[in-house]
Amino acid sequence: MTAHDHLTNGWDRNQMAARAARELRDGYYVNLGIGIPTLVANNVPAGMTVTLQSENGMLGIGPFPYADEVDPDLINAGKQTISQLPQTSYFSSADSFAMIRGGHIDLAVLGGMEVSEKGDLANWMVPGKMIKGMGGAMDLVAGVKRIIVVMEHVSKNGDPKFIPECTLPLTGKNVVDMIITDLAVFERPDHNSPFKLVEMAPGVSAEEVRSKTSAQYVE
Amino acid sequence: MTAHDHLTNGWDRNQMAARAARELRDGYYVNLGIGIPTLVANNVPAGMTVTLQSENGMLGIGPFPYADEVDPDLINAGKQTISQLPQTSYFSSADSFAMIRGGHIDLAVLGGMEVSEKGDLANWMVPGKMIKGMGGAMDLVAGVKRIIVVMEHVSKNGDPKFIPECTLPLTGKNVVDMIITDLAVFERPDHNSPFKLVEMAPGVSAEEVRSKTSAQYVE
Amino acid sequence: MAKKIYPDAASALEGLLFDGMTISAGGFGLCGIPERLIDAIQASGVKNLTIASNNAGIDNEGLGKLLRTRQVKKMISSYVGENKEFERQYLAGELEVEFCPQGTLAERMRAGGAGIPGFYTKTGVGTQVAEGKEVKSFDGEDYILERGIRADLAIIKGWKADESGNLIFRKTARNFNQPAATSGKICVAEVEEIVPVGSLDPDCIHLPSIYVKRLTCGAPYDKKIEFVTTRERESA
Amino acid sequence: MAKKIYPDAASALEGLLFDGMTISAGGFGLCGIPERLIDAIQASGVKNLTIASNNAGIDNEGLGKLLRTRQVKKMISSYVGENKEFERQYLAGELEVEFCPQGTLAERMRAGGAGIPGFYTKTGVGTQVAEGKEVKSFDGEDYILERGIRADLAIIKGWKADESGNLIFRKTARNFNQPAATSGKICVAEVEEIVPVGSLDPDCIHLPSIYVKRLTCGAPYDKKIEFVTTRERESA
Repeated sequence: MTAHDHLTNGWDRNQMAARAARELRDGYYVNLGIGIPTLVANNVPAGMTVTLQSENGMLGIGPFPYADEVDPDLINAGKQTISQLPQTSYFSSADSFAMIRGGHIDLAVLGGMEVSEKGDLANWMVPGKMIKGMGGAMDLVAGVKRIIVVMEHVSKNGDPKFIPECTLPLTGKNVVDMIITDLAVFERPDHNSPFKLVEMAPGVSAEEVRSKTSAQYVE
Repeated sequence: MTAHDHLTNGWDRNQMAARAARELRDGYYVNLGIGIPTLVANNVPAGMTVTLQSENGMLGIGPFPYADEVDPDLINAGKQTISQLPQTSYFSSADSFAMIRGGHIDLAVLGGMEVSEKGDLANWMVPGKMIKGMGGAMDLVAGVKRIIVVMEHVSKNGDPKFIPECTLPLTGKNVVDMIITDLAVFERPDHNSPFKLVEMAPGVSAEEVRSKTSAQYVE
Repeated sequence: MAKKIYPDAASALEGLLFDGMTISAGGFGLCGIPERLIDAIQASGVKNLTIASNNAGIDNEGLGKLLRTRQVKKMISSYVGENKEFERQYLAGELEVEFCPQGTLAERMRAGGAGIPGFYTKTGVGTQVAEGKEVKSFDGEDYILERGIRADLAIIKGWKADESGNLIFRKTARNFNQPAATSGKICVAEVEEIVPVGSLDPDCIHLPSIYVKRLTCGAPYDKKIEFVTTRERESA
Repeated sequence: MAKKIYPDAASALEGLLFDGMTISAGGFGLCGIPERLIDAIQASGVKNLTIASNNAGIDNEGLGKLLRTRQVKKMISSYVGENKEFERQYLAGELEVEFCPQGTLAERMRAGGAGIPGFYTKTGVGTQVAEGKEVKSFDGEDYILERGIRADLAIIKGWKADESGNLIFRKTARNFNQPAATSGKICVAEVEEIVPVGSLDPDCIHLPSIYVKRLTCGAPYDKKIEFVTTRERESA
């Protein structure tokens, strides 16, 4: 599969993850959410050291284990079995969120249901549906230095997800720094500035992005 | 030296410590202040396990080391070299005071300059003299379950130290549970009750105690 | 020495359980959960429990067992997915749930155990979580006041403990067990192995003995995994 | 990998020092103090420092060196005895001192490092320490509001660190080093030995690598003791 196959569709899930991976820097400590964000781990540039944090108390997440090395005491925040690395350290949930809340994590990549033009994020509950809880998402968006949201540009119904005001209950207010969708990338330099369209997937036009976005942004 | 030698003088320092040691119970975790309180460690009844906490981050303080085992990385809160025990554990100052503040220590024995009849304690500074600081004393009296103050009954000038109101800056308000002096023991069942004279040193009369105490207490 | 070691979970809990009590429980998902103690609480029949725990187990595993028997009045949790009976009771209004962000929950337990009745955090500012909570500004930023949790009882799962109660955890099974332990007026721990005093490195004790008032060995354990994920060995 | 290891304390501090900055320092008395980093700060000539440290060293040892050279504007400490130059400057009004109860100081560092701008504690209620601080009642008891400390720089002393920055302390030399490390916007650590990644037990890391941004080996150390106290060997 080459980029060419997607010229008219925008980026696929893995390409969105790869785009997010371009925001990594050598030496970064990073927390990756469930879903597309998890795929960022497969796209770390060669020669770059990025240490992944898992909010259930681990720094230095390794790959999934071989079948004969599965360990019930070694899981990630998505409750999947994982492996450790030589530089791994373990700590309690209290110490883990002290790290997160205290601003020690350089970057978090999370999924989103809605992002508002002011940087509000909604990704934890849909009214009327069974509430499962926010897990660590509210702590991550409040504490981590830089928040990237990776999500489809529009919902299954074709509705924009980057919108003037979130309609769903918020995960965090004015917390998002960058949005990566299957169509485009929006970024803002600080939390007082509007988002700017900084990049489009191959074959996607600024007009298409405009037509599928109800949020205000700078082009 | 027998108790008889002191019939007319009340208890000596070691006897005061021994009296404080009678408040220990098997399994207690205890913090001992500098001075007479430190001597309590020598008076733990045989067969009783009492674990001593040092607020610089240690549970299970051993005796002073042999000369050839002195370790600069192993000191108590008085900055004296000590030794470890098989059940010793080390932790940070933050974790140490979480333990103290959280009410996990059963008993603290501290020195005092003044105790008021309402249980206020002053033991950290004398106005006009160089202030060295309160160290961990304020945390101990605020957090530990039971506070025993061990002090001379009167000052060098002969003034009472168990008084209606402290004249010196407070270490804690309404924090003392028991007072052990060279003459007598005062106790109260809770922080809303007055102190009661519960014991006198051999040869000390209730009248002598009364004459050397300006605080109100129950006899 | 005052004996801390009990032959089983039921005896370790003897005299500690009462209807309407609050319990802090360790564990993340099914990783590091105090399963023997949960079984003993189930068997005791104690009711109207308020349980602070990151998750609520899954159907018939972990705290899911106490939900099934209707012993739980309220859960304080950050995530309760993967649990049909929970969902049924919650939607029917039979079970009260206080959703608490994961880091706030861990810190509330730690604070309760550290004598801190309240602390300010940025987590949840401007969201439903902030409703009814005091907001205070520090250096121009808003924070909300969260309360420490002081439970009547903490139940935790450790890996090894020495006979004096010093305890260590293994890998990510440490999680909420450490803060939960400190948040209880009394903490009962189950471990996989009890070793003689002096066997553990004093520089590497995760939970000093002062926190472990009662101790039982629950081995052997058949630890459950929620999602087994593996990779293939590359052929040489 | 991004290199964290520097050949000496001076290079490890390069570009981080500026007049008027706030520094959190580890150590208790002379135990576990970052002496190489203190020496390098002295040599740099940086001035008007505010230093949060439990103690202020003794004359010409530890932070006492920076007092001697008048580089310190303000100390935030719990105990400053055993230091004549400190006493002279303090009594002459040349040095500002904020006395902070030891546990409150440790917690303020931990809170600053954990993103908690303020917390309530019973420590100091009704004393001089409470003056000017907000008092709040929780469950009928009064507590005072204390602020987290977020320093421009943390300087700490560890025992061993691996090349990625995972660090362990030894015995009571851990003390304030752990909370001080987390309270700095950047933390520089000196250790007695740097070991290869994988040499330390991942279950026994006292300070995960994320906190250690720069690292230098300061060995050999000639550690000072304030009060040598010993016991006699009983004759057999």
